[in-house]
Amino acid sequence: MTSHPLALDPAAILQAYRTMRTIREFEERLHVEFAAGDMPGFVHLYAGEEASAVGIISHLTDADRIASTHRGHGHCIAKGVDVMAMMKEIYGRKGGSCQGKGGSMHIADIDKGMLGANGILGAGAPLACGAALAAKYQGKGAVAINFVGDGASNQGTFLESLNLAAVWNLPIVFVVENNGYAEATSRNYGVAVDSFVDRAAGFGLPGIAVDGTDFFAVHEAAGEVIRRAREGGGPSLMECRMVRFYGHFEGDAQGYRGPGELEDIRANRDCLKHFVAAVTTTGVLGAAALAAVDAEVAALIDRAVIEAKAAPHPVAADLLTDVYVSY
Amino acid sequence: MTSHPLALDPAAILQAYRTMRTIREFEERLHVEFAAGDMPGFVHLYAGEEASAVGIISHLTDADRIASTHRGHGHCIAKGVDVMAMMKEIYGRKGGSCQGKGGSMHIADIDKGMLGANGILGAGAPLACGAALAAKYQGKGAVAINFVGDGASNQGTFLESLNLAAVWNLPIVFVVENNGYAEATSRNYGVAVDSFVDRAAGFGLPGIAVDGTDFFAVHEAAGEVIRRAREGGGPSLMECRMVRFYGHFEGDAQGYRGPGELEDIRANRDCLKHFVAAVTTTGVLGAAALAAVDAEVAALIDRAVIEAKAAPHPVAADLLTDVYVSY
Amino acid sequence: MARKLSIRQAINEAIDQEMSRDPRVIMMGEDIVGGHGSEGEIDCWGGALGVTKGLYGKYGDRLLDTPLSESAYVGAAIGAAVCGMRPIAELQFIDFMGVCFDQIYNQAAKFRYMFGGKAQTPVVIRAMIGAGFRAAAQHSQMLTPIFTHIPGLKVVCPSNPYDAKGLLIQAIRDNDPVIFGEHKVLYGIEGEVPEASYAIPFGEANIVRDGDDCTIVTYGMMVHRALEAAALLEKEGIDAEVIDLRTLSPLDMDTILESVERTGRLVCVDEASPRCNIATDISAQVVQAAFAALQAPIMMVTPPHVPVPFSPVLEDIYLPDSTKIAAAVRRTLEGKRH
Amino acid sequence: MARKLSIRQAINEAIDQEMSRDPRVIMMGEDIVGGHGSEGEIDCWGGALGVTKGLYGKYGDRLLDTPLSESAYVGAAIGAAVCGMRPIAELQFIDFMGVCFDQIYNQAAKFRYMFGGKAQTPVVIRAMIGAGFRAAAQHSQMLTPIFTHIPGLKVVCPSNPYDAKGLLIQAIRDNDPVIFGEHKVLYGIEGEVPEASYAIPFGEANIVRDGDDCTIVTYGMMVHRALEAAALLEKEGIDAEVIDLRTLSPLDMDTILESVERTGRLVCVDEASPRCNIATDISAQVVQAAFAALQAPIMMVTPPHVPVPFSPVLEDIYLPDSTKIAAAVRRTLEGKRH
Ligand SMILES: Cc1ncc(C[n+]2csc(CCOP(=O)(O)OP(=O)(O)O)c2C)c(N)n1
Ligand SMILES: Cc1ncc(C[n+]2csc(CCOP(=O)(O)OP(=O)(O)O)c2C)c(N)n1
Ligand SMILES: [Mg+2]
Ligand SMILES: [Mg+2]
Repeated sequence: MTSHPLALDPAAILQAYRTMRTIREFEERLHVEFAAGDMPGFVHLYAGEEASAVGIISHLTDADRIASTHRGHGHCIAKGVDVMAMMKEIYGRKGGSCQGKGGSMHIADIDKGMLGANGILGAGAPLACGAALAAKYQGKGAVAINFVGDGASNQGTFLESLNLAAVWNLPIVFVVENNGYAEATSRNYGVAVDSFVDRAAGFGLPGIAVDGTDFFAVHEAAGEVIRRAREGGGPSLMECRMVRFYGHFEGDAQGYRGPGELEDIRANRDCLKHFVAAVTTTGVLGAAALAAVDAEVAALIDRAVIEAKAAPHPVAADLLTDVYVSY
Repeated sequence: MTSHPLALDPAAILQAYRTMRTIREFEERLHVEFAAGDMPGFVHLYAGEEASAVGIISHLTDADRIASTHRGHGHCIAKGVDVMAMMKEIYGRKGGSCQGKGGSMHIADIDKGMLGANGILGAGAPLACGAALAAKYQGKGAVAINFVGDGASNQGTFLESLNLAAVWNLPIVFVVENNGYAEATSRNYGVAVDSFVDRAAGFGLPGIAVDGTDFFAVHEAAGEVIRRAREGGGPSLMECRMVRFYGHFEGDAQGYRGPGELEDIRANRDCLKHFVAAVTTTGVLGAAALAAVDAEVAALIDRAVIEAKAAPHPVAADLLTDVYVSY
Repeated sequence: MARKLSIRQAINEAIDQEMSRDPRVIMMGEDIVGGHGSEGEIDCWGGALGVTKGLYGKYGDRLLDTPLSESAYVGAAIGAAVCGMRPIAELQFIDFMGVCFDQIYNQAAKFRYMFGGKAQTPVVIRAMIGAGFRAAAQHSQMLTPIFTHIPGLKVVCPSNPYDAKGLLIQAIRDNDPVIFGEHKVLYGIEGEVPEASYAIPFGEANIVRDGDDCTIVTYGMMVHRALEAAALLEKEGIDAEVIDLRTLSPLDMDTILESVERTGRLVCVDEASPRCNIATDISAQVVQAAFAALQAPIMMVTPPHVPVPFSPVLEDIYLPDSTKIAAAVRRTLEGKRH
Repeated sequence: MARKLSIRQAINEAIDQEMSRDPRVIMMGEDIVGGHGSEGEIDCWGGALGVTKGLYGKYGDRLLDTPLSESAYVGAAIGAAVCGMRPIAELQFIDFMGVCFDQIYNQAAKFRYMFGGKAQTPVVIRAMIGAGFRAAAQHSQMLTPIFTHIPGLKVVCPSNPYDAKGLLIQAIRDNDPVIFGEHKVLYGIEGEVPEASYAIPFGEANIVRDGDDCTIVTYGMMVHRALEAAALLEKEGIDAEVIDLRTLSPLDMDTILESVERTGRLVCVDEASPRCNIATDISAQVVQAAFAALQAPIMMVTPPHVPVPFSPVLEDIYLPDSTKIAAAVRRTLEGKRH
């Protein structure tokens, strides 16, 4: 089922690694910085889920659009949003992706096709349908992706969107990022059906479930559903089964985890470890190449934090701008 | 599949006939009176769909609750709401089910377990979940039924409720009254899945589809899912495939109907005709008994219209009452 | 000229002209075409009250009938707007905003600000507003104050065919999200409407009657009731000025203040429920900005704090009418000689 | 006595006491327990900010964690209320009302009226309100004016632990639907709270500071800012009266009017967005009812008409503070000698 790493060209594999590593480093650093205390607001980390964002978004260009979630950093980075600007945004500074007005939960970059992280569960689904609809009229074969959590997949907005996409035959893929939890509640409690593929079927959508800790599996499955969407074959749903490494938000004591659960997922369900194992075993990439990327990424994130902390705050006049185009 | 008419006792069969005939007569009379011009507001007629309301609700007592739709007259009559009061309500008079404040779209009778027709599509589903939840705490084995149209089944509120009912294992039955149209649009356009049973499956609910023009089929299927709910076996979904005899609302020219469609459904898919054929062929009821009911019902509806038209209007002071219990 | 159109026709014409002018304009809603998937006639409805009828024949799939899923399709209109289209979404009755409000107020309204100025959301949400149709509590609301309350939205309510056409054209060309309220009782009223395309700028109130004794500010159907009241008052020698706001957000405070500075008296008429509504908004802004000019209490004429009743008798009492408006004007003139 | 509790604890205690008193009281919300379906600890959260922690141990399945489906579970609370239960539904952030508003304003709020007086809907919807938490545009709103606008709803916003307990107990016992807004920035503040159960009637504002020079009316977090402003003004010899509304619907106009009749001056402070908000509502009602008593313009202190910004620097400027409130009071006293 899983495509062999050799099926992808080494440059693409290295790029995927760089992106996944960037997300991981970004999130782990936020975890540390948040604990240090001077990072404002709610921060939801994507660490552990990198294979999903990168496996899927690596099929896209800037003309394709994505609508993301409250846990959006990974999607942003994979979609090419500037990491330096993201870090500034999370610190609420000028020069941030949203000039400090949005923060972690609202990072967007329309030019890159990133329609926004979203503080409202399920809200991205209709927006992504709209992006897919626009793509249809614009006629250039673009697609839209909506990422949604396992918990948020119970929102009416999301469910309505599945039907709408099917009725209008939209070029869209709904990606359920099933990390097993919605806040402190297990997916087993909140979702009454075994597989999101079954739910898709209830709306007339083809669905596929993949091991979301396996980049190559995600990449292959995504390639198929995205190609179908581009060719006018309509919407699909893809479930990525994965894990989150940190709490729901920073500060969460995670009492809902079973004994040894965190150690286990770190040890056995780390998508980056799996990736490294796959590419080194097959010899596609060597340890040195990966280490070089690691160092490069670590330096980048370091610089991002330093610059973000040094960046100026918005000023009073900024409070009143950007509400309307004209008023 | 269909239970034989002989499986029900003749008194129950006669009662079911009386209720179906009352609904039909009520609706046909409204059609005439509306055309005459002095009936205010929007009126959505249930004629043609009687087997669903009666086949299902005849399993219920006043302790069981239902949440209905904009097309609610049939559900009200089947649930035992006083027909005289309903008619007054539709004319906006004092003594109406809601003292003239609600009208056709908001008839309710909480004591009878009728939680209201509803002007908002899908809105009854969460309310019925609440009724089912209350029944669980109250521990007397009561159930809740939510009626929803084929079109309204695309509302997020309804879809969320399917999952909620499954997660909480509620004693509820969702009844999709599939009459083939949502306003002027075919169910084939608006719903991207072949059967509502498939949609139920996508939420982990057992589902069953029945010929909603066959009272006995509806009655049998409903008996099964309602029994299961009462016994703690949880929620289900039932699809009744049926037809509406009139337009979406009174005044609708029905240009969306195919040639000969109305004649065809009147001739071949009339649940009352089917009922009469079934009970007379098997000899359960004779033509005379049915005719007696017809006459009785016709007189009742006649009286209801006369009394409604003669009933007093609310007065200015009524405008300000019944907003709060206390304020 | 003197070509007369109803508001219904004026709206249809505005959409028609904009769709023909700009291929990015698309429209979606429930049965805005009608007949899809069945064996009957396509475009048999053109919306619940026939406003969009005929457009499908001209623009085909740029008019999209939707499943009954307001969150999904209103949200899709918003998403498409961010991606370069100029969608018009029809929410049949404004009362249905409750099933899709998040997409409007947390998404469309906030994108530009949350994203630091980088997004544009040129979407128009058309919806029927108002009472008087015997449509009862869930199909008769105004809800205009709710949308006006939200930063990032624009709110428009025409009172006549000329304004309906010009304001809708502006709404479609506007680069911000616009809530366009169409009073269902006014669809049939007729007035002169130029055939050529024209846009009426937002934030410019219209003085529909000049007067020096008292200012009446209102919008929508109440403009007509206010004019009736002014006609009653005229017989008593009272000369009321009537201002039709046309847009509630942005609000033309300049015109209101200028009038109140002159008349010294203000009556705010609002068909919306009384608490935190447009009448309180304008009254409070005027008292803050022009206290010295006021010679009398600012009176508000609104329905009582109750849902809209079904009974026609009660609904007629519920709605502000010319008698109540005239009485409020007289109250502002108490103790004053004419 | 002098037992001190935080607002968080006071709310927990109110729910606890009512659940123990009345078996019809149940509660539902997202992670109000936490840990269901997993292998960890049950009741590990007790709500996103820990307000309900510990109740599951006492009341078990009367606390229901929900799927992330606000329409369904808030609606279920409403349906259960009509059927004889007294549910409390927790909507984590009031900002999420957009995905379930229909159930609140078209269903719960209107049942009694639409059904001719036969229904009772004793449901409480608790939700976090307000800014100052660096939670950005979609998690920092007040939206109190929107609920206040709707006939059939009651709207409650405590500013201190004593009121939080007494008002929540009243809300649970009340037979009408109540929106109970908990300011997230206030959860930690402490105050004296009697252990015994008590209910504070709705519609009774609290004069938290007496004064004769100017009346400041507000609610929620702004009560604290108004008191700070009053302290600043005191040093200048200005004696401001501060009224904490406690409930926005019903509204205690008597207390406000009585105060304004005495002071002749009014400042309305509202953390909600400025258009059609509580400040405009009160200002407009006062000018209509007590124009003769007013010696100065009624001033409003509110945030600007913009979404809540994320940047802490901007958010602090966004919120009304004691400086702005004091300036507004001074403005009402311009030309007056102390
Ligand atoms: C409409 C709405 N309801 C509730 C919340 C609060 N909330 C934020 S994240 C979250 C859990 C989401 O779980 P899931 O969708 O599985 O995503 P994950 O956090 O696991 O990535 C909740 C309940 C919200 N933001 N929006
Ligand atoms: C939320 C909402 N959206 C739209 C409407 C307008 N509306 C009323 S009935 C109807 C069609 C309903 O179709 P269906 O659910 O199949 O029920 P039927 O009329 O066929 O019984 C529509 C669109 C509404 N009342 N509520
Ligand atoms: Mg999750
Ligand atoms: Mg139907």
